[in-house]
Amino acid sequence: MDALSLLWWIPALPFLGAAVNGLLVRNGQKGLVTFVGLAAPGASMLLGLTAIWQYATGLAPEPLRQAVYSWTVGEMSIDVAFRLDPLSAVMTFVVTVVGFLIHVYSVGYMGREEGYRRYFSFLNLFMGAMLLLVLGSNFLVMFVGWEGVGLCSYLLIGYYFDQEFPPEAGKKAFVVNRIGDFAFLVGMLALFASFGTLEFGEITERVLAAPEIAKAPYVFGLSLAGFVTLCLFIGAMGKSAQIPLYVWLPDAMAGPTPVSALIHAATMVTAGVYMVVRTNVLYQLAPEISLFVAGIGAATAIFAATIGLAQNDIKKVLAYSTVSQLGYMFLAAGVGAYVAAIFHLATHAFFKALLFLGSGSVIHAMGGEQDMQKMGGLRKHLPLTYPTYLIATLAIAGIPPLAGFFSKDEILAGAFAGHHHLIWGVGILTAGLTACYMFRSVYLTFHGSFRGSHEQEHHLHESPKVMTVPLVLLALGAVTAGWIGIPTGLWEMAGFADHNVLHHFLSPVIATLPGVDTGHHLSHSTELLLMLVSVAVALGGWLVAKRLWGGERGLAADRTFAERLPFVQRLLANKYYVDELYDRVIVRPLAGLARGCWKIVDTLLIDGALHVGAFVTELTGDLGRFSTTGNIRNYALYFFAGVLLLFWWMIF
Amino acid sequence: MNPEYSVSTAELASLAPEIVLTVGGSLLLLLEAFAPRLRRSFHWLGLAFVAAASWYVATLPAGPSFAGLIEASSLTAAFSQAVLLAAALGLLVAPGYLSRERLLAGEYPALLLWCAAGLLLLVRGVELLTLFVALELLSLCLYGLAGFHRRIASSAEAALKYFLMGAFVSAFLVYGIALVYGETGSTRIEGIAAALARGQGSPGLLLLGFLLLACGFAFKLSLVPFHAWAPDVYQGAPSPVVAFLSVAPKVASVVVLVRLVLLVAESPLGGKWPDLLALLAAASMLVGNLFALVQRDIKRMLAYSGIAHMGYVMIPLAAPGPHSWQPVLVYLVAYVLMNAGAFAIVTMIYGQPGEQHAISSLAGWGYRFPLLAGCLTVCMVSLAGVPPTAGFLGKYFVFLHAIEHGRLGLALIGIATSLIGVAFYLRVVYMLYMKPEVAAPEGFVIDFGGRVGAVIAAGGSLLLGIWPQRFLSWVAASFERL
Amino acid sequence: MSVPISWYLLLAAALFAIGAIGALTRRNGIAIFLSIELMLNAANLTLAAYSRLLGDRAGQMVVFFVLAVAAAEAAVGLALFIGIFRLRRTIDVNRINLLRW
Amino acid sequence: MSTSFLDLLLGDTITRFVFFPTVAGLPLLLMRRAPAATVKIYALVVSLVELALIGLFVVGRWGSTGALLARDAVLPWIDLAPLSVVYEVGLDGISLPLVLLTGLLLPIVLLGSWNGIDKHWGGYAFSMLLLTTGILGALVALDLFVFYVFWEVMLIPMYLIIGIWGAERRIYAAVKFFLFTMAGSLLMLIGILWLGWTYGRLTGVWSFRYEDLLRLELPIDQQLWLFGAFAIAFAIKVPMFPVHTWLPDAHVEAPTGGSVILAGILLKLGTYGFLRFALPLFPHAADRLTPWLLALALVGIVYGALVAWVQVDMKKLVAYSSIAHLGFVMLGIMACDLVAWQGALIQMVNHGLSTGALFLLVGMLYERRHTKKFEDFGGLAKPMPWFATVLVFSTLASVGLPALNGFVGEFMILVGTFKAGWRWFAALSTVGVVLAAIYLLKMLQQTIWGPITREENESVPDLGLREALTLAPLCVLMLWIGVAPKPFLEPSRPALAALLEDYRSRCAEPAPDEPLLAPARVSAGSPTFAAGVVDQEAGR
Repeated sequence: MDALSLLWWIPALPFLGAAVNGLLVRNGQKGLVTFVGLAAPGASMLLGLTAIWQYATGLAPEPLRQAVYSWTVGEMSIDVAFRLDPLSAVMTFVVTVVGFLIHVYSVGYMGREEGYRRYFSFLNLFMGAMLLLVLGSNFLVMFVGWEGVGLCSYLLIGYYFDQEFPPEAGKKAFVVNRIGDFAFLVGMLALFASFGTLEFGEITERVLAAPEIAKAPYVFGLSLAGFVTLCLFIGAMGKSAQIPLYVWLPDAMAGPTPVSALIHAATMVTAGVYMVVRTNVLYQLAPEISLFVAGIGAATAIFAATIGLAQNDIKKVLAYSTVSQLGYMFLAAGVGAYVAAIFHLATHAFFKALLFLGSGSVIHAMGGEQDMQKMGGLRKHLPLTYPTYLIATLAIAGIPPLAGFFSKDEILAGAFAGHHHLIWGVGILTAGLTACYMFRSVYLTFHGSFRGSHEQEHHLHESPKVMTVPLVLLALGAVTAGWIGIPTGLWEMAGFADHNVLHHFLSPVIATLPGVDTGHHLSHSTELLLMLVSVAVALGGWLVAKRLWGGERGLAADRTFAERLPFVQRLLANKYYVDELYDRVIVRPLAGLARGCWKIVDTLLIDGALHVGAFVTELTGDLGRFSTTGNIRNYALYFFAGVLLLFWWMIF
Repeated sequence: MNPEYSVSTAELASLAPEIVLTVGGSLLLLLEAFAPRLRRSFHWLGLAFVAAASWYVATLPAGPSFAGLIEASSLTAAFSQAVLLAAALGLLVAPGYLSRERLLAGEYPALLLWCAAGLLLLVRGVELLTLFVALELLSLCLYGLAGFHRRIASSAEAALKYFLMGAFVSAFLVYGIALVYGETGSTRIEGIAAALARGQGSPGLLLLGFLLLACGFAFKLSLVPFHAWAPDVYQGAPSPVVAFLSVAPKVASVVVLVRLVLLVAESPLGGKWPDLLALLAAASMLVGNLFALVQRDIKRMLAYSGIAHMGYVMIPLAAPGPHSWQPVLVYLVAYVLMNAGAFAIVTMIYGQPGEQHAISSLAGWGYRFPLLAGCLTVCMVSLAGVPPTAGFLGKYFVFLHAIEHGRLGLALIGIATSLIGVAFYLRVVYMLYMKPEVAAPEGFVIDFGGRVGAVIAAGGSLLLGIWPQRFLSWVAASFERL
Repeated sequence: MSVPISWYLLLAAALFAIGAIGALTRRNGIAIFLSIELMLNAANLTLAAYSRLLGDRAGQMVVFFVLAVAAAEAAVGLALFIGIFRLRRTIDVNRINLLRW
Repeated sequence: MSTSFLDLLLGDTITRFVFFPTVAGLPLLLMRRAPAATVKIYALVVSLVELALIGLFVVGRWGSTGALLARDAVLPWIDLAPLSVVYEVGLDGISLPLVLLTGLLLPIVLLGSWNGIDKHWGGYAFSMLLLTTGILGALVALDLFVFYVFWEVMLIPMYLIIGIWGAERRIYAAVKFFLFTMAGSLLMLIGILWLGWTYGRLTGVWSFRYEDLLRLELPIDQQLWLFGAFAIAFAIKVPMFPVHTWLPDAHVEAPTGGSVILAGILLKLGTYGFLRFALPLFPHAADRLTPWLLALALVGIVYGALVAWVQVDMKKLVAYSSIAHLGFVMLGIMACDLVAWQGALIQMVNHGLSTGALFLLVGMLYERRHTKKFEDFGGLAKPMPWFATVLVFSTLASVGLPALNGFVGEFMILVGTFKAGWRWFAALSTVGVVLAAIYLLKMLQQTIWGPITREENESVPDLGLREALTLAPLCVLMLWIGVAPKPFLEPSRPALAALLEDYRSRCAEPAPDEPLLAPARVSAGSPTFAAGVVDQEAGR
């Protein structure tokens, strides 16, 4: 089978599934819904994997571009085209595999929901849009996917639409994303206006051929590259939940848990990272913006990690953890470690999806309860969920040889190598915090004794196979995914040939620009030292967590903390009051302005002026008409006076 | 006998339309006396006379007659036909009203026909005395018609006011004639023109004389500031009379006024005359529309609207020349149709003549009188000057003339005021269709003739707007000599 | 040596003015009408004077017509006065103002 | 051989589909006592025949590569030399999309008013048909006088539709609509007359023909005045800030069908007027005033969006959103770039589709609940899943979600504006994109999402078959244009390109000090109509 010529079917199949489920199938036909809902992404996954395999084994040109049809005409001729290159291959792999597993999991998790059909339709739609995003050959197709995933995110966060909060959260997600998208759009406009094309390949070629165009001053003292990358990064901030646009992601947890796993952990939120890496040639030409990216990434990483420490909702912890890890990825991209960013993206997809699905399993067992304060000691009730959750926690904490260790280590090494020591410091601190709050969640959830109601305890049960099998498969990924990117240094120290597969695979998409030095090399000893430091920090974080929350200690530490440092605790628990700040500083003044426009400008000024004008006209008429007194003598006088006045006027 | 004063058959024949009308009127009066049972057919007879007059007008050979006291040309024919159209409409809508008010009598058509004869004479007269006599002939008839509803005070009051004002103004007119005659030595337009060209006479007295003449006819046209009588008379006089009164005398008076203005403007006295007309036009448009805006009585509103429309008609005279005739004629024909149409419908659907003709009582009647309300709507839209109606065609030519001859300011005033106009014409439409009915109409009589009149007026207004070609080629033919 | 034409004209103008003022100031309808007749006659006087000056009969012709018309006007006018007096019991024009504004 | 109007009316012509609705609608006025169903079906059949007439006419000429698809024989209309006016209509790529949209919306509007209009259905349908004639006529007029007449013909039926079948404050809204529009169009009339006169002064023969008037080269001060007159008329129709306040009132008070036609097509005549008349006739003035108009467009985008956001009435929200959307169209038009123009043109259609659908949906809701206030809704997705689906779909199209139609237009407008050098306007107007999401999602939030707060909302019936049929074509087109806009963009391109080239070349030369007459262009017409004329006259 020549999967490469069928490239466009990879996103098309899920769309088809969504359409069939959405329009043709009826609510009651649950079996059919499940079949369609799984077959579409499943087929897409198989097709994707085959295509990647055929591509990687050299059956395809380098890189592969497939134009389906031309979208517009004339001066702005843009094709709907797909592109398979190492970067999109990695992304496609992650998206289809993780996506499919989560679909399978959903069959169990959502099985009793009334909106089962709707759910699968949206989920398939999401898969389609996400694949459009990663496989698109130009910014336009990417943007279609970009907004498409945003839409699905909106719809799925608001899945429980008959409650107050979820649709609100969905709206918030969409709007905040839109703020980013607007910058993305401006960036696209600047690119198109400068290069006349939106094709990734062409833009990269042009920039490589003549970097001075991109370096030429554009606006605000920024170069073209600087302006475009800044815009694109603002877009990424929205999608990937970076400061200051991260606020939607924690709220997004209002959606069903598999959705959180798929969209708000594994795939959609990483789109920003993908985009930055995709346009790395421009970022390399805009060092100041790259540094900004790294700074934002680092700040987000530690900021979210601190909030994660004080959250009691298990999904909220994971959400802030996601924000924090995404910050890590941007940190990597900002310091020029693009491969590391994608590496972390991939490993994160596995362990974070696993964490979410695990938490889903917990919530499922708890009958919808998400508050860790009411959990505890679940490990004996959830024999499969617990170990997989633990594996994922170890992975995210960066314990070797699990996936997170390698990817996180590569990021930190990249930061250190680029002499961004402060950023490295923040990164390492975040690593410790990550280990700490993640193990906190493990201890509070699975260890100690149960703190919920008897009724809940009675109902505790392990999830069905259809949910646990994906957990196991993902756990496998969380363990092994890191091995494709074992650092060159380790291979060499161990005396092997360099088997850093990912690096070699991805190197073609990382542009090498003359005069831009990306190859900061660390000595093997430094690299090893750094690894040890990060492992030590991770273990330290774990130990702290164990001391505070391990065993039967439960919530005692939290209470002590709240008593000793009430201010800090409240600050963290309330997420630094950022939502409130935004509300006061942006939303309300804007609403006030809008109301002012309506009531004052529209109603009072414009309509008022009109009404006054009409009134004055009418008043003139109304006063004037009394000149027609009804008395004939007055009329005669008017005539007489009129004649005299006109005569007077005529002779002078 | 001096052969100069003998009357030839050809000259008599040149008076054929007027003679037909006068004889017709007299005949009807006789029939009223001797065969009152035929009353119901009087108006149809009258129509026949109007038709005959119309035919005579159409076939009249061009040229002066009666030693140049009157003349016939395609131009006078065109305006005469407009007058006759108004007379026909006035006759068509009257019988329903008259029988409803138990006023049916031969005097009505008789007065109307005599009045029409006076109007035709006014259109054709080119000598001051002829004009004066014609004017008095038509005025006296109109006084009688305005007071035709003997039993109600408002009708009598309207007639009296009209009479007193008319008499007052005619004194000025005669004085003007005297001055012009005295300073130029002639009462014929041609003679006056020649004298003016020679520079004969005292400019001051001539100016005064012409001004008095112009004001006299401006009074007939109800131009501001000589307008004040119009609302009272329109409101008080019987509605079918107003349908005639509000249009026919205007057509004829405009002809005289145009003649006068052209006469003066082309003479050494010219100077400020165009500006005078511009002033009158602007004042009329403004006052007419502004005062109409606040009226609650539809007849009174239409009176003020008529004032405004005469302002529009005057726009081409602000840049006088032979080219002024054409827009004036187009506008007047449109005005005859839409204004007479509006009054015709008012005649029929307001059942109580003495009462106020409140616009608000039209509420919801659009569904009660679908045909008449539709016609009224068309007339209102046409009066408002919205295409595709005759009113728009008229405005088009008038504004075009203004722009062509550098009177842009006047055109802009015209536009601003027509916007005000839209507001009150639309009020009628929304009353008809958009308000719930508050009171059922009472005592109304809708007869065949009235319906025909309304349809002719409204249909004509629409036709002139949509397919004006035939009308315009007729107009064009009327001005071939100019 | 005859009276200069201007005297006639001035006399006529004065008569006209008196008539006009009378018409404007009287409240009785008939008085107003009488004043108007005065104005008409002032105009007639002007016509006659000019006619004499110009040695042209046309002016005097006009005078005859004006007189005739004035008579007709008087007839119609009086009829209207009677009509209104029947209905309103007054011919005070200040009070004949049912129709206004 | 001279052609008569009747020949045109009966032949395969533009005239036929322009006048067919009114002529075929006349019997409706006589069917006062006929059963309601008969009247409705008759009107619907007329509208479908009309759609077929337009469709057949266009399909037969689709392949022609030139700018002008067709033109009817020129007839004398107001024949009073030298003040002659001819009746001349033609169809080109610029008017084509809007003509098709009009034809499409007509049956939809009638079907959508099936039960919503509860009195004088025949009169309503006739008003709609008359309105259609006015719209189509204005879109195909190639003579400014003819254009003006059709432009005004639209007023009365719309006035009646708002005033008779509207809501409580309908008369205020109707009069406001009428006066606003009339104020602008009277100024335009003076401008048109002035142009015709100037042409007459230079040639001795008056003319209001578009192609003749395009040859006029006016001094800059005259251009500015005339452009002002035209621009005010069109800006009121669009409507642009600050002359927009009639629109919310008109929309809120108008019946559903009236709103759909108003938003769907009537407003587009303003933007169409800019593109077709104001810019090409007065290039230098337009060029000089471009920044100001762009600024007004931008203000409209942001202002409309902001005000829409705080509305408490669903219909008013959609109305204000129209101001914002039309702001985008104006931005594209004033950018004077081919991509932007294409975007603006397709955006006119898009807005007609998505906003039309939204108004229909609001109307359907109103028929069920007799309220349009947000506070009375909430949680309607539960009882009305299909309604919610279509509402979400149309809203998203309106928001400008990629792969739906709204995005195509907005994107092309932004690209064109940015490319043409108006970077700041393009960048700032994207704020409107963000705000669009805010207010439209607010609408969804308060209507279909959330718990049901009113008992009456528990059992609101979902869309019926008729309603689904009304909405389906709109939805299909929204998706189609979004996914594959090329076939919709292609027919307009040559016409727009020619117009733009002409505009640019005229702007490049300085304005003369005295009015001049440029030599007649190739094949005695503007380049817009030069290429590939399918000469109807030759065929006769």
